[in-house]
Amino acid sequence: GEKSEDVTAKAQSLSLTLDFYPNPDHAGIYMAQKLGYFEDAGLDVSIHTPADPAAPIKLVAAGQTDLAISYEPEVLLAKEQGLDVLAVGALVDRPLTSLIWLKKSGIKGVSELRDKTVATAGIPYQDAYLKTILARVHLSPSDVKAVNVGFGLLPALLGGQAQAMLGGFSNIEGVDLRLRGSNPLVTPVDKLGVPSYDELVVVAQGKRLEEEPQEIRLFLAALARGTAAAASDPQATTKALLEANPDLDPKLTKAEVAATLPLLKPARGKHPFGYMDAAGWSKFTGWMRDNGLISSLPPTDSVLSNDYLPGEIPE
Amino acid sequence: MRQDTKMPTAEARDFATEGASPSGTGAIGAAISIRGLSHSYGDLQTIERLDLTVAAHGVLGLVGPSGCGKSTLLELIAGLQEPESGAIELGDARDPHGRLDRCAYMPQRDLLLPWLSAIDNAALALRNRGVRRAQARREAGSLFERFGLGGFESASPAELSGGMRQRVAFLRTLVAEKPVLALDEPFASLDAITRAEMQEWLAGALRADPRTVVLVTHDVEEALYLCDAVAVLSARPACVLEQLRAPSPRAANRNAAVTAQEFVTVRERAMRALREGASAT
Amino acid sequence: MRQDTKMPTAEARDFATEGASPSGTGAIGAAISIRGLSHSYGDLQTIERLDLTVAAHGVLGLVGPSGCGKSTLLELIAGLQEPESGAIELGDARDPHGRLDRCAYMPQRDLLLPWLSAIDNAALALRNRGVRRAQARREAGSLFERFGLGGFESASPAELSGGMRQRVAFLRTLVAEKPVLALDEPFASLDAITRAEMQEWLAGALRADPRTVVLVTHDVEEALYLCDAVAVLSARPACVLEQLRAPSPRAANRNAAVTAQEFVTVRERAMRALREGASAT
Amino acid sequence: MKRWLLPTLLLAVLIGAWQIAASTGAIAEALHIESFLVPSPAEIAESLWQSRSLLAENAWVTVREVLFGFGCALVAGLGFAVAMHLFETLRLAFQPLIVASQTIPIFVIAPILVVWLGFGIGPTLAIIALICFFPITVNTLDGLGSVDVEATKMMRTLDASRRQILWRVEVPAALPYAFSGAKIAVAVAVIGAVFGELAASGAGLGRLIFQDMAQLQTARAFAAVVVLSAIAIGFFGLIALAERRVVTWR
Amino acid sequence: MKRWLLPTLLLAVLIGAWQIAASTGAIAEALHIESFLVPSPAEIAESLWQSRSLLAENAWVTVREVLFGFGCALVAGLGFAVAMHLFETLRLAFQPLIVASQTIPIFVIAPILVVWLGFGIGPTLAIIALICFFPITVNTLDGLGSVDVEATKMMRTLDASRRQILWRVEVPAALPYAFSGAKIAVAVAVIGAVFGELAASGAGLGRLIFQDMAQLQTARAFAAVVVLSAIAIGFFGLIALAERRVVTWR
Ligand SMILES: Nc1ncnc2c1ncn2[C@@H]1O[C@H](COP(=O)(O)OP(=O)(O)OP(=O)(O)O)[C@@H](O)[C@H]1O
Ligand SMILES: Nc1ncnc2c1ncn2[C@@H]1O[C@H](COP(=O)(O)OP(=O)(O)OP(=O)(O)O)[C@@H](O)[C@H]1O
Ligand SMILES: [Mg+2]
Ligand SMILES: [Mg+2]
Repeated sequence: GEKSEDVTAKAQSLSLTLDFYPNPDHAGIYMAQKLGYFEDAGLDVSIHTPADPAAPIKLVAAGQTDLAISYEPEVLLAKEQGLDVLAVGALVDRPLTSLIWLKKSGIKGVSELRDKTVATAGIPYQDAYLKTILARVHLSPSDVKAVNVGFGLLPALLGGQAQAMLGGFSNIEGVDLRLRGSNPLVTPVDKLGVPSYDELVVVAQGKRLEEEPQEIRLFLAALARGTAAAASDPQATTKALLEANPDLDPKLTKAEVAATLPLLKPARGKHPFGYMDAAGWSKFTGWMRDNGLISSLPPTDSVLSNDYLPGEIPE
Repeated sequence: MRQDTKMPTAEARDFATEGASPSGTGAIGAAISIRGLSHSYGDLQTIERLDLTVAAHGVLGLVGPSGCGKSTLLELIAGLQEPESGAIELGDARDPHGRLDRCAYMPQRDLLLPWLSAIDNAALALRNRGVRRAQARREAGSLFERFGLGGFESASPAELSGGMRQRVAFLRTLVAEKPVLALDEPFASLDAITRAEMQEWLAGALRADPRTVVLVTHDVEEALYLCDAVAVLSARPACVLEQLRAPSPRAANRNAAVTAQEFVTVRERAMRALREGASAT
Repeated sequence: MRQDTKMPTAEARDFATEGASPSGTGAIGAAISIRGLSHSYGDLQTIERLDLTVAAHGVLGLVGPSGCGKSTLLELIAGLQEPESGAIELGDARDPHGRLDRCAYMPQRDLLLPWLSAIDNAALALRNRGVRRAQARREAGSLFERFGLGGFESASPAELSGGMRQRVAFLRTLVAEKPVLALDEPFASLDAITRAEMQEWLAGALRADPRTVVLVTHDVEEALYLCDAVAVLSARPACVLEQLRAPSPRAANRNAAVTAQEFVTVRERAMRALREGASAT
Repeated sequence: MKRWLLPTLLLAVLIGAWQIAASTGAIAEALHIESFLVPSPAEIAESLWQSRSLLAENAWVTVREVLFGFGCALVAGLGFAVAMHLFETLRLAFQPLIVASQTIPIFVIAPILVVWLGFGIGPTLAIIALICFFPITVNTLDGLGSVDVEATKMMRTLDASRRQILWRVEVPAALPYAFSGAKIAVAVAVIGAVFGELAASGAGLGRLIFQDMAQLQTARAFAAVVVLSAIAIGFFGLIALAERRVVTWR
Repeated sequence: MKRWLLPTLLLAVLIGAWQIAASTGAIAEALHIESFLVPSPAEIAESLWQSRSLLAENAWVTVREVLFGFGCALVAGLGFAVAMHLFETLRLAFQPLIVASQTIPIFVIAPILVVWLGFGIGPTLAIIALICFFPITVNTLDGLGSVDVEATKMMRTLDASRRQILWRVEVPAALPYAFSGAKIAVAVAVIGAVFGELAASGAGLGRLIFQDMAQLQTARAFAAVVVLSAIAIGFFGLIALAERRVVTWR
């Protein structure tokens, strides 16, 4: 309400690089943009999309983008490589990556994956998920046929070349399959023995945080408002997403939004939006190390900080 | 090469041999008959209502001013171009395909293929006829020594002198073994001695194995020595100004023949006709 | 073209004009001196201890068997190749660069550039010297009519007959305006009449504006008419068999000159020398 | 016009066969033609029509990128080829580097390009230019070397400087090669645009195709590919036309 | 050997400059050379040495893919070019299709290829072949058309059949063009391998580069790129060598 000429003139520009092409995971962002919450906070946010999900965090570290959406494993890998980045808030504070198979495949449980073909995106830490999942039912990775299909997870599953896929999100690919009438069975990896982690986090450059923490705070507060607004109005959320990205499929987006909005709420209800659980991160870090993905255990305060989150959800 | 005019029997036989050529059978001794031939490149009229006949086994010389359309006429005879109007017959062939079949054409530019050695260039026609490479090389190579090309069998065209290239191109045309030969200034790049030797060789070969020949040359003496008759063409558009009978075609003793009084007289007449044709434009 | 032998004054002046050519100044009338020249392509010895001199403004003819090394010798003189041993001097220039500067070379193959029109091909040397295109075309084009190329200024080389191409190449060499001309069979593709006219034109041009010329030809008559002296070369490796003085170089009346008894005698001597050179191999 | 009849017929037959295969259960199954994988021509056509404004908008973005990127590559490629032709040392030094430049996957350089050139059209242009540069350079360099040495000799006797030999003999001789290179380049340019857009741009056909594929909106992805192909064929045809007008001597 | 001195020197200077830039704070900052973005030559060299067996293993996979894919493309490209040269109708019909084939992004066809060819090396080979096919075909087709009509006429008077004119005149004349096309193809083949491996293969340098980039192990990714470039340069050099041995007439 206090938008004035003065404020607009001083609007601080802030660039945000998404993890992937725009989808309902970014509902809070697009709602905040649509409803002018960023403007209210004196921010002029520009949204960019990369192709390679590994790129955004590098751009943050290089100071090329102010903020990026990335993944918890990615943040830990970045730390391992000495990148000056910090997770400042969780966009989705639980795993979305899921093991998916179709009902018609007749697979009842993970143990029946023996000798079946599992499609993966070829990302090393996701391959480790599979290893952990299989280990729980006493299978080794060589007992299944894991194939990297890169961009082609869904076609591989739908076409029957693979009996299961690991790498899709429950709220995106899972919904897509359901809408196609394929009866998918979707299990997020944390239900299959992988320690829980925050799927999508907002990442900022450490140096930047020390110098100008205020904008980040303002951004996260506006994002929290946006997310709350999204949660309360799925229809408006779908509309906002489609307006900003006319190439999204309306029917699919609507369904995905419905599936996503509950996931945007903090999993641990007592905490505010964006809160990251240090203990959970610590456990996941241990799992990463045990699987040879990283070699050292960084202290959690060097990888995440809840200090920039708004204390409570502002109205 | 020697100045003696005896036909080297081996080569003469070679030349006379009828190969397995499909075109070599039946059409031997095709006569050429050209009636009312006209031709033009776009707006440029090159040939206008030209009539010419060559008897089977006859040798006709064509002389005329540069640019009058001699090469074009040969291409027409050889079936590489089609006339605007008029008819060309080679034996019983009227269509370009039949003419191509009967006529071996030696173009003015040698057009040796740079990726083939001299001998492979010479052997092209044999190879096209399906003769195996070794055999083709042997056949084409048999005349290399005689043509002063000995030792250059495997040279690339770029390594040959202008006159040597021309002789290879001449050889290439000969080994095609066609009943009709259309030769476009075959000896233009040769010095007087080599040229006389080549003329004598050709005369001998034609005596041993007559062909129908159309020979374009700018050397009236050459035309009158080698040909039965010489047609003097006008400047463009070409038509026949005068047709002269040669006094002693392909005489065994070239030197004697070309210095004979009769020969000199005809030569003078031809030159006069040429001069008149040139100044008429 | 007409048979009258008067020099067309406009063209003669044109030819005589010394352009703005840097090479045109100072080196005019360069004499050629070749001493102990040897050359070979790999194992193939082409020239062996050859000595030749041409006075400034002298015209030397070179005749010799095909493949003996005449074109190679011209390339050596023009500075396009370097001798194995021996020395070549053009005026005060010994190095290839200086020779290139002083000598205009007409190669045996016409080598017209297919992407340029006839007139642009002829004007190449002017364009290279920095003359603007319109001006260069005008200068080069002034001789087109005279050379029987009128109307073909903008034709592409592929649209020219063999003799026309050769005349364009000749023109291209002339407009380079160099003190030394090295001409490799410049009129080989021309019919007798056109050739005689071109010879007369060249004779007239040289009378009006003397140059040092080395002329390779296979036509002894041409050599004896155009040149002060004619060197008869042996078969490969080339050396000078005999050098003959021409009786009446570049006589105004060509017809009379070439039929004079003295001329015929020298011609016979040259032919004999040639024949001996050829049979020596 | 008869020469166009048969090709058009062939295309029609191909599309028809595809449509029949897609709509005939058994064949579709055997060939795995399922609309999420290979949409039928009818579906593509429908998508093409329905999304026409979206496609047109994005196509315009891509066309501009291709034009600029290709233009830069043309200038740089021809320049480099000439420089390498004139200086052997340059060629020896840079040829391997130029080959190497072709082998860097886009996902390796994309972040670097974004850092250096920012978001937006910059990185896409760089990627297109990089891709186009190579065929133009290789072909032009080979074309410049294809000249008859005799022609060069002739020019030298006519007082031609190195530069004049280049312009009057070598460049014309290289033109057919350069045109072939340009035709290759302009066709691969659109693929460069696709990947460039993935890396750093918010619009364009490449972006659209990628999003549609990720959402398995295959019909629209194929429709976008059809537009992309049409753009490439158009540019290819334009260059072929230019070639015929410039290289008149054969 | 002096001709190799300067190029080597240049390369050394380039690498040296890069190393200095990377290790000098101010320059590195200005150029954004940070080791997670652009590793220094020293880091790359170290990674190259440490991961030598891993790199060698994956390189061998990629080399084999490139060899096979390029081989298929060569055969198909030459064949198609000849066919299109001989039959105008074929050319009119297929040329646009061939241009179009270049414009299909890999992520569109990869799933289809996987369905048709299964997992493993098949899709990668198909992608490499598709990429290589184009430059070879375009160049060879243009080369076949570059023949002097006079030479063709000459052959016709020597009773040459269409086939013989093709083999004895047109094919030799097209060879320099085909070689240029092959050089372009073999360099882009490695990029085809990279993307092919991403789509459907468990090994190879492309796979390695992608994984290393995903894990932010940039130094090793660059080391793999160096190996990839070396492979491309090697193949390029081999073809250039073959060209010099085959096209002896100029
Ligand atoms: N392909 C062509 N296109 C257009 N015009 C041509 C073509 N070939 C030749 N001409 C023209 O046709 C005329 C006759 O050419 P042609 O080659 O037949 O002459 P020619 O009598 O052989 O001359 P020369 O004795 O000089 O070889 C010339 O004026 C030439 O310019
Ligand atoms: N580039 C070359 N490489 C190797 N050998 C060559 C080369 N050019 C010419 N020769 C050889 O050198 C010899 C002399 O050639 P040149 O062209 O000088 O002869 P020429 O006297 O001009 O003959 P012609 O009168 O036939 O033109 C020939 O035997 C030829 O085969
Ligand atoms: Mg002619
Ligand atoms: Mg010569």
